Amino acid sequence: MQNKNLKIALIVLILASGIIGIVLYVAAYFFGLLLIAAALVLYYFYKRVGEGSEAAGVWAKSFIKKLYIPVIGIAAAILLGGLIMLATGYNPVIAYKALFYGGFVKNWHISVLNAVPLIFTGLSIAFAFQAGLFNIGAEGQFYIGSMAATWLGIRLGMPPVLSIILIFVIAGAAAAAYNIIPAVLKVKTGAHEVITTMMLAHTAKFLSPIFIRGNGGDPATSSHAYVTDAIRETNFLPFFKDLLPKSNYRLHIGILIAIAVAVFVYYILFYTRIGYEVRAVGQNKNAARAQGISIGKNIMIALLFAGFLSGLAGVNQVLGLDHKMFENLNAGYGWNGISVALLAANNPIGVIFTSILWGALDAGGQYMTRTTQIPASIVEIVKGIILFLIVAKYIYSFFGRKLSKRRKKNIRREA
Amino acid sequence: MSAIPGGNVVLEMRNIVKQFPKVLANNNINIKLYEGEILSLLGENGAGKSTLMNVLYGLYKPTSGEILLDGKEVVFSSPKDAISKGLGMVHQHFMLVGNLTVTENIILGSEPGRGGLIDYKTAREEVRKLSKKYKLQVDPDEIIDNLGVGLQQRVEILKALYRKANVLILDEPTAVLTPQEVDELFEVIKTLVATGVSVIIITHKLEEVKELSDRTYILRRGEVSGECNTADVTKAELANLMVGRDVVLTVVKTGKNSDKPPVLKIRNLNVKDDKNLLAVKNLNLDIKPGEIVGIAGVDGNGQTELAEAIRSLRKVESGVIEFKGENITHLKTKELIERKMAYVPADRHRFGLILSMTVAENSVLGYHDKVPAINSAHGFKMNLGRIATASEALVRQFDIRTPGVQVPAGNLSGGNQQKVILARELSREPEFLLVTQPTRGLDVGAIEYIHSQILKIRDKGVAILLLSLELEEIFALSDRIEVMFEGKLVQEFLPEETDEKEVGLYMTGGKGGVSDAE
Amino acid sequence: METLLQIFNTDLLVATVRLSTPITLAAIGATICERSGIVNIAMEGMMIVGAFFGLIGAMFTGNPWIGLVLAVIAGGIFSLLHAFATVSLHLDHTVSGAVLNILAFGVVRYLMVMFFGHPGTTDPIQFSLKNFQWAIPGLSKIPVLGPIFFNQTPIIYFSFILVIFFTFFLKKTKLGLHIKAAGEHPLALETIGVSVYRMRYIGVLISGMMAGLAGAYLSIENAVSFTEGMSGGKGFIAMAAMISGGWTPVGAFIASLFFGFADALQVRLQIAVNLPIPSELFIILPYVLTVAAVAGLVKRSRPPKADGTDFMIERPE
Amino acid sequence: KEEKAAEPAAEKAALPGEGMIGSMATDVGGLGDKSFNDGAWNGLKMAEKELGLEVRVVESKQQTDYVPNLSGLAEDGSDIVFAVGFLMEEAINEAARNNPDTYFAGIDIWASDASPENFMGVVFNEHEAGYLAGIVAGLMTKEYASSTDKLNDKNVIGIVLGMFIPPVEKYEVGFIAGAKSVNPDVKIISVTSGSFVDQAKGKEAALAMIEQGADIIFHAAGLTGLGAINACKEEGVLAIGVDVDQNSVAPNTVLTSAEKKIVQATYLAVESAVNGTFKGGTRVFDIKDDAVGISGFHSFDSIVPQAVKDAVAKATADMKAGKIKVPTNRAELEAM
Ligand SMILES: Nc1ncnc2c1ncn2[C@@H]1O[C@H](COP(=O)(O)OP(=O)(O)OP(=O)(O)O)[C@@H](O)[C@H]1O
Ligand SMILES: Nc1ncnc2c1ncn2[C@@H]1O[C@H](COP(=O)(O)OP(=O)(O)OP(=O)(O)O)[C@@H](O)[C@H]1O
Ligand SMILES: [Mg+2]
Ligand SMILES: [Mg+2]
Repeated sequence: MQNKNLKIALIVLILASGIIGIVLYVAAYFFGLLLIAAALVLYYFYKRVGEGSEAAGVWAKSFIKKLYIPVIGIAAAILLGGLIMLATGYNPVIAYKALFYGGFVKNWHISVLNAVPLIFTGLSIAFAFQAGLFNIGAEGQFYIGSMAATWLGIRLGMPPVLSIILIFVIAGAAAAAYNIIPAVLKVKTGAHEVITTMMLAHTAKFLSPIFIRGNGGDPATSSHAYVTDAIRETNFLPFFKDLLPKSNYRLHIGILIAIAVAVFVYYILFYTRIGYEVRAVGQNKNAARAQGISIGKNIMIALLFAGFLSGLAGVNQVLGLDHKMFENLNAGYGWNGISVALLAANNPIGVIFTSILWGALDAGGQYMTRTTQIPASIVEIVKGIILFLIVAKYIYSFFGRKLSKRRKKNIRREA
Repeated sequence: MSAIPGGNVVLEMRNIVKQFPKVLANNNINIKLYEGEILSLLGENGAGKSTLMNVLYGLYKPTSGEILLDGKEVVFSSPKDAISKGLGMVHQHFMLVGNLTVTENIILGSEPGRGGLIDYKTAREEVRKLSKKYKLQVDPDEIIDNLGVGLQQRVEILKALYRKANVLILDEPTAVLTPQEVDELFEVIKTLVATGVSVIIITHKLEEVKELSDRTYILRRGEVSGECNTADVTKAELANLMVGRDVVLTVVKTGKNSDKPPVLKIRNLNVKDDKNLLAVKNLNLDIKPGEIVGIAGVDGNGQTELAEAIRSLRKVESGVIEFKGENITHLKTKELIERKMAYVPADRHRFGLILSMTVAENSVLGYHDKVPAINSAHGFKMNLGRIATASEALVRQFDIRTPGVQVPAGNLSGGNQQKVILARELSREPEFLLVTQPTRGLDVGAIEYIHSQILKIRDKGVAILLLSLELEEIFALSDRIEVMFEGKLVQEFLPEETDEKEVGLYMTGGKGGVSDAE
Repeated sequence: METLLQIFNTDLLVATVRLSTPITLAAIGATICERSGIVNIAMEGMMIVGAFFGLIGAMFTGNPWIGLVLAVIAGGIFSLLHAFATVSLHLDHTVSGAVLNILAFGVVRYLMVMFFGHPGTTDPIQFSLKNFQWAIPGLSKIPVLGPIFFNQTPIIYFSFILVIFFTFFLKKTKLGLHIKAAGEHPLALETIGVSVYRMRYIGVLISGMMAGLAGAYLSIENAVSFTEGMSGGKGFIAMAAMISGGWTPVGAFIASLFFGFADALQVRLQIAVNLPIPSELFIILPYVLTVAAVAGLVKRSRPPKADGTDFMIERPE
Repeated sequence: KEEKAAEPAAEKAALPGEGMIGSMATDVGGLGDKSFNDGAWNGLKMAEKELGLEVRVVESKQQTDYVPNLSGLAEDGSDIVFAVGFLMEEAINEAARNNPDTYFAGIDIWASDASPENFMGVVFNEHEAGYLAGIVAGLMTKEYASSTDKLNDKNVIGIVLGMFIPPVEKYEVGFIAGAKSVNPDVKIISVTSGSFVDQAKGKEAALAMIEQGADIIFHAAGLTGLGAINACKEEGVLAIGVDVDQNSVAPNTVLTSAEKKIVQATYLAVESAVNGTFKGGTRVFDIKDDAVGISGFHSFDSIVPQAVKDAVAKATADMKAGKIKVPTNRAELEAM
C-alpha cells in the first residue's frame, strides 16, 4: 500500500503538467507541448504502477491501433492532394511547407481560434450520433446561440464571471430550445431530423438579420445594421494575453472551455446513466425500449443537448472573438462539425484533436495563399479526401481483398 | 416411394468446405442426389445445413470442394447459374418481396417480355397455368403481404417451378406451417417427385424425415455424421446421429401446480397489431406463482402482440392487466421492471441485447438505473467497477463462454448471448417472467440448459408465461397449455392429458372457438 | 391589397414550375435511389457538382447542350462514389452522404479557382438553354395551362417527361421491378440471381444523374451562371418532397410543385405586401413548409422496407 | 515583421514602388464580381504596372477570415493592405490598430474618430450616382416609353438590393429621389435580396418585378444583380448597372450604369503610400471629383432622347453647385 501515496502524487503531477501544458500550448507557447508529453509519459508510468507493465502495454497498443487508420488516411490524402496540385500546376512542396508552417507555427493562434467553435459543433454532432441521430443542422443552433449571447451580452451587467456563466447557460438553453422542434417532430411523427434540422438551420440563418437589425446601428437614422452593437466589455471572455503577455491578442480562453466541455461530454457519455441510455437507444432502439428505456425521452435529451452544445459554439464566438454578431457569417461550422465528429468516430476527446487539425488546415491554407498565392481551396479538397478515406475505413480491406484475390488468381494461373 | 439406389446421380457435392470468418460451417461434406428421390438433410440448429444448400445454390462460394451436375463439374458464381442448371430453392426465410404481387414475385429475374419491358399478360397466364398444373392455387394479382404463410410458401414453390427446376431444395419448409398445411405440402412434394423432380428437404423434425424421405444425410457440427436409407433406421437412431449422444427427449418436471392465488390476471384484453387490426381479442388469463403457462399457437396469431402488451411495449386497446392486485395495464415498461417483472424476448439481437455494447453493459440493461449499477438510488454516475464485478459473477454462474466481460456482446455465439439475457433477467429475482421463444436457433445442449434454468425459477415460485412456436418446448415446460388462435385463447389443456396432434388441431382452428359468435 | 390579389395570376404558376423543376428532378432521382434501398443525402452535393460542370461545358464550348450532358455525367460519376461507399464499402448511408456533400463543395470550390481564378461565382453565359424556350404550337395558346406547361425551356420539358418515364420505369420495366425488389427485400432478389449490388449502383447512379440535371437547370437554364451554394438546400427539400410524395415519381412531382409554389409566392409577397415586415420572414417560408411537410401534415406512406440498410451476403469480420 | 522594418520610404529606383507589396483581401463576394472587388484589384494591378510594386490578393471565405487575412497580409510583408467592402469595417480597424507599421485602406469604409492613423477610408457618394440613374429611369419609363419596345406604359420601375448596408442604401434612396423628381407618380418596387452573391435570387426578384410591370430595373447587389440584369435581358426590358460600366454584361439591356471610380481611387491610395503622402481619415469621392456619375448609353445612345441627357446634365451641374441635396438614407428620403 505504499503505492497509494505514489499514485496520488502521480495523478497530481499528471493533471498539473497536463493542464498547464494545455493552457500554455493553446496560448501559443510551444513548450506547453513538452509538458503535455511529460504528462503522457507519467500516465504511462502510472499505468505500470497501477496495473503492471502488461496493462500499460495493452493500453498503448490499443491506442496506437486506434490511430493507424486516421494516420494512413491523412497521409494518403496529403499525397493525393499533392498529386492534384502537381496536376494543376502548383508545387506541392512549397504549398505544404507554407500550409504546415502557417497552420501549426506561424498562425497557430488562428488554428486554435478556428478550432473553438468546431469543437462545440463537433461535440454536438457526435453526441447526437451516439444516440443514432444526425444533427446536421448544427449551424442553425449556432446562430440561435450567437443571437441569444449577443442579446444578453449587450444587456447583462452583473459581476463579470456571473453574467458570463449566465450567458453560457441561457444562450445554450435557447439553442437547445430551438432543437425542441425537430426533437418533438421526431418523437411524435418520426420526421427525419436530417431534413428538419437542416431546414431549421436555413431558417435560423435567415432570421438572424432581423435580430441584427434590431440590435445594432442607430435605429433613428438607419435600419441596415449588418452587425450588432458590441457586447459589454465585462462580458468578454478573458484573453490569454492578460496572463501570458506573449500570447496573441485575440486568443481567448474559449479553447479551454471547449476542452473542458469535451471532457465533460465524454464523462456524460461513458460514465453516467444518461450517457448509457443515450448510447443504448442509439445502438439498438428496440432492445432499449424492451428494457424500459424511453426512446422519446432520450431522443429529446440527445437533440436538446446537441442543440445546447452547438449553441455554446455561438456563445464562444460572440463572447470570445467577435464581441458582436455579424450578418452573413457564412461560417460553415455545421458542416465542419460533421467532419470533425466523423473523423473522431464520435469520441468527444477525439473531437478536440480533429477540430484543431481542421482549424490548422484552414489557418495554414490562408497563410499559404497569402504568401504563395496558391489557392487555399486546395485545402478543402485535402479535407474532403481525408474525411472520405478515414470514414470509409473499409476501403483498405476492400482493396486489400481485391489485391489478394488477384494475387491468388495469378498463383493459380502459374500452377 | 422407394429409394432408387443405382439410379442416375443428378447431383453430387464433393469435399465441400465452407469457412466463415469465425465458423467452419461445412467441413469436407460429400453428398449425392439421385434422380427422382426425396433426400432429407437432418441436423440440429447450426449444423451447417442451410450453408451447404446455399453453397449448392450459388449464393455462397465454397472455400473448397466441387459440385457435379450429371457427372460434370459446375461452378456457380451466383444463383443465376444454379437456376439456369435447373436448381430451385425455397429458403428457410421466405424470399418474397412483400409489396409486390404474386406474379411479380414469381417472374422476378426471369420476366417474360422484350426490350426491358415486362409482358404482364403472358406472365399472369403462365402463373395461372403453373398453379393449375401443380394444383397450387394462388391469386396471381394478390399482394404478398396480404397472404398467409401457407400461401406464401406456395408462391415460393411456384417460383422455383416457374424457373423449371428439376432439383428442388426446401429449407425447413414446415417450420412455420400448421400440421394440416404440412400434410398439404407433402402431397405437393409427392406429386412433384412423380413428375421427375428430385427434392432435397432440410428439417430437424424426425417424423417428417421418416414420413417423406427416401434417404437421409445427417449433419453434425459441419460434418456428415451419417447417411442412410430412411426406412432402415429408427427415430432414436436418427436423433443419436444428429446430436452425437443419447438425447433425453423430454425434460423431467418435478413439483406440482401451486394453489396460491394468481399473481398475473388478464381480463378482456384487446390489442391491435401494426396494421391496426385487432390481434388479441378479449383475452383472459391467470398465472399463479410457481406455474408455467405455455401459449401454443402458429406464428402470427397474436402472440407477439400479447407479449408486447404485457411488457407495455404496445398500446392496450381495452381490458385490464393486473399484477399482484395492482392494475398495471398502463404502466411503463420501466415501472414493470421495478415491480420485478422480467422479460426474455424472442429476438435476442433485436430486443434482447445491444450487440455493440459490452457483456458487462448488457448485463445491467434495464437495471442500469438501480443500485448497484449506479452509485445511489437517484444516481447519475454509473458504477462501472461494480457492474464489471457483478457481470463477471454472472458469467461464472451461468457458464457464459466469453473472453471477458468487456467484449461486445456481438462477439458471443447465439447460445451464449441468450445466456447473457437469461442471466440478466433471472439474477434479479423476478416474481414474474415473460419468456418468448427462449431457445430459437440454439442447439440441444443450450436448450437443455435454458429449460432447466426456467424450471428452476418456477420451482422457486416465479409465475412464468411462456410463448413458443415449438410445441415440443411448450410440452416440455408448461404446467398448463393455452392454445391461441386468431387472437383468442381457444382451449386449455393439461400437458399430460393431451398430445401434439390434438393441440395442433386447435392451433389451426380445426376445433374450438373459430367462429366469432359473440 | 390590390397588388396582393394581383400576384395570384398565371405568372405565379409559371414561376412555380420554374422554381420547382430542380426539386422535381432531384426528388425523382432520390425516389429511384431509395426504391433501390440507398438513402442519398448527398443530392445537394451532386446537384452542385452538376451545376458547376454544366456551366463549364456550356461556357467553354459555347453549347449549352454539351453543358447539360457534362452535368449529367458529372453528377453520375460523383454519385458512383456514394454507391461505392454504401454498397461496396458498406458505409452508413447518411454518413457517406454527409461526407460527399462536404467533398462536393470542396471540389467545386477548388475547380472554381482553377477555372476562373476565384471562388464564388462565374460570369453569366450568353448562350444558355433558356435560348431554347419553345412554345408548343397550338397547346401553348391554351389559357393558363398553355404558358405553364407548353411554353417552357428544355429541362422543364424534360422534367415533365421524366416524371412519366420513371413512373412507367418502376411499373413496367424489368429493371424497375428489380430496383424495387432491391429496396424492399434485397436477399430475395439476390437468390433469384439478380445482383443487388448492381441494382443499387444503378439506383444511385440514376439519382446522381438526375441531381446533375437539376444542377444543370440551376446553372445553365435558370441562373445562366454558377454560384457556389446555389443549390441552397434544394437537395434536402427534394428529399422532403420524396417523402411527402410517398416514394413515387408522381407524388414527388406534386410535392415539388408545392415547394416551388411556396418559393414563387414568397418572392411576390415581398413585393406585394407593403407592410414593414422583414423580407426574411418570407424567405423562410419554403423551409418552414418543408419541416411541416415531413412532419406529416402531408399524407404519410411507408418507405421501402430495406431503405437505408446495408446488404451483404457473407459478412467478413 | 522585422523584414519589413524598412519603411515605405521612397527609394528612388526605376519605379518608385519597387520592392514594396500592395495587397488586398476581398470580401465574401470575391473576385469576379464585376464590381468593387474587381475594381480594387484592377486598381492594384494598375499600380503594379505604373509604380512597380508587387501585388497580392487573398479571398475571404467567411466573416471570420477578415481579421486574420488583413493582419496576416500586413505581417507577411505588405506595405499597404486594402479591405474591400463595407462588411470589413470592423476587421480593418482592428487590423490597422494591431499593425501600426502598415498602411490600411478600406474601400466603402468610413474612418471614424476611433480609427488609427494608418487607416484611410475610401468612400463614394453613391446617392449622387443613384440620383442621376433615377432621373434616366424616371423619364424613360413614362414620358419616353415609346422610344423603344422594351418599355411599357405602366410606369413601374424596380430596384434589386444586395445586403442592406450604407452604400447600397445610398444608391437606393438616390435612385428613388431622382426618379420621383422627374416622375412623381412612378411606382418603384424595391427588393432586398440579402445577398451579394446569389444570381438566381436576383433573377427571381427581377422576374417578379417584371410581372408587376416594371420595365427598368436598377440593382445595387453585386453578383446578385447580375442575375437581375439577366432577367431583364430574357424578358426584354432594360436594366441599369452599378459600380462600374456594366454595359458589357448585356449590351442590349443595360441602359446605363451608376458608377463609382474604384479603380482610380485604389490607385490613388497606393500612390499616396508609395509617395509617403498617405493620410489617415476618410476620403470622400463625389460628383465634384467626377468620381461618381452615370456611364454612357452605348447602343442606346440614339434611343435616349436628348431631353433625358439634358436633364442628367442639369442635375449634375446642380449637384456640383450644391443646389440639389440628395438624401443619403431612407429616413431623409421619407422626410422629403
Ligand atoms: N453468413 C454467415 N456468416 C458467418 N457465419 C455464418 C453465416 N451463415 C451461417 N453462419 C454460421 O454457420 C453455421 C451453420 O449455419 P447454418 O445456417 O448452415 O445452420 P443450419 O444447419 O441451417 O441451422 P438451422 O437449423 O438453425 O437453420 C452457424 O454457426 C452459423 O452461425
Ligand atoms: N452471420 C454472422 N456474422 C458474423 N459472425 C457470425 C454470424 N453468425 C455467427 N457468427 C459468429 O460465429 C460464432 C458462432 O456462432 P453460432 O451462433 O453459430 O454459435 P453456435 O456454435 O451455434 O453456438 P451456440 O451453441 O452458443 O449457439 C459466434 O462467435 C458468432 O459471433
Ligand atoms: Mg447457433
Ligand atoms: Mg438453416
